[in-house]
Amino acid sequence: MSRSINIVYFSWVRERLGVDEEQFVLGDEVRTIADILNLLADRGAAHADILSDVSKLRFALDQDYGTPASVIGSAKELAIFPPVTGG
Amino acid sequence: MSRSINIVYFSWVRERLGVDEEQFVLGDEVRTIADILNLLADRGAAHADILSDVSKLRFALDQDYGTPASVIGSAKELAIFPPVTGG
Amino acid sequence: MIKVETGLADFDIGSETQDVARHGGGAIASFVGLVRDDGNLQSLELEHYPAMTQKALYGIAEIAKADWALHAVTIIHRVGKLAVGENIVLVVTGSDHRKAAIEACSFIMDRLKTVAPFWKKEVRLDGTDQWVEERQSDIDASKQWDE
Amino acid sequence: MIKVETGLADFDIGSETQDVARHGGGAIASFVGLVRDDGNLQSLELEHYPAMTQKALYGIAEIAKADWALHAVTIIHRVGKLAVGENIVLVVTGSDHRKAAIEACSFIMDRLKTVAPFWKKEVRLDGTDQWVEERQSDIDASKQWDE
Repeated sequence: MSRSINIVYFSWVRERLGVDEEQFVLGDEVRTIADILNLLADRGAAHADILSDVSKLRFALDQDYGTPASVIGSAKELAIFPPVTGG
Repeated sequence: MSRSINIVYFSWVRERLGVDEEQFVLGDEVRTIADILNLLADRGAAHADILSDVSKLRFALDQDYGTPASVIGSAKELAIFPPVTGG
Repeated sequence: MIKVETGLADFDIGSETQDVARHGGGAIASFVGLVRDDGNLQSLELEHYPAMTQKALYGIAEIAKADWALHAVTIIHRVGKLAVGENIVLVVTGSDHRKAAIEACSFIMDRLKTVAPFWKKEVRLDGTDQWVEERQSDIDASKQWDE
Repeated sequence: MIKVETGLADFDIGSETQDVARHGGGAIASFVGLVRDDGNLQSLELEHYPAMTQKALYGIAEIAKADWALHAVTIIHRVGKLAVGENIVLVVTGSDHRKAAIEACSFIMDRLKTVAPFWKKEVRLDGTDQWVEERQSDIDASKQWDE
């Protein structure tokens, strides 16, 4: 049975991708955030460009910070955004 | 010509002396705050008792902190009070 | 008490401070961040990640409350379009001791800057706009509390 | 701007913070000290040395303003009889940077505690009263800024 995860984008990641959120079907080969990033890069030039440099990105799984090595597990939402600048 | 200085007291120094302020005539032999304290001690038992332990007292000459060794100079007001406890 | 709010609505520093004081302690510290006029800025657009914001701010407040024995913490962060001079963020901490209240307030702001999912876009008077980049000084300020 | 006030009148933290913010800078720190309920206290009587108070507080504010490049400083210290829960002291600092605003606020409070000529008498619920003694922690806190 295939699971899916909701991917949400913020700030310039959202603007440059031109999308707030998208669904991603988790195949058996997808274990970590890095695995998702690799597959997302196939969705187009903007995806490939933006997602290639993970040093400029931050990640959260179900609203907790993670890294590219973080295991998706049963997470329902992956957020991808630039370093935060509030306050 | 004799000069005089106004001495003002605060907090428990004021309460235990039973006086807010008093005049003190500065004779030629009076040069420092310590000189004044020595002569003030003659004004009664409360004066002698309270003014004997300068470690418990703070001093200001014309509203600037001084020490027993501070020279009176042309100061018009000497304040004697306990360590401050505002804020 | 821990109170965390996000939204476009402005806050009232006086009443928020009173609320915190009501929970005890004689020392109330607060910090307000405003949209600073740099001569070229028209407004800020504050975006956030609603599902995560509450969790992140609450988490910071809980750590501060435990580590500095606070009676109460309030964090309010505005989002949306904010003109020059408008309030952005308020942190209020209540403690028995002034050092604890002030340090905790400083800690919360430092952590908020590097952890809470807010992003600022600067809209300039000439019509251009630009996302604010993270600053090394903010990263360093946040790290100091780990030592 | 440097504003220093003493008197029985209470202060409004919101309007004082706004006043400071109006002088520029995106970072406003404040501290409020209140009469803390320790279960046995009825009120505090705050005495001061009026001729020296203004000079002492203004001096502290001037040092803080110069050392932390503040845009504005407000110090308000109440005197007279203050019941449990009432405000005693307010310090507000405005700067371009939050670290400067918060540190300066902390410095002003520490110095005020050891230098400004105020004295507190505690009036207990049982009718007794007692002058507050200076605390070593206040002396140490003030000294740290000399290093």
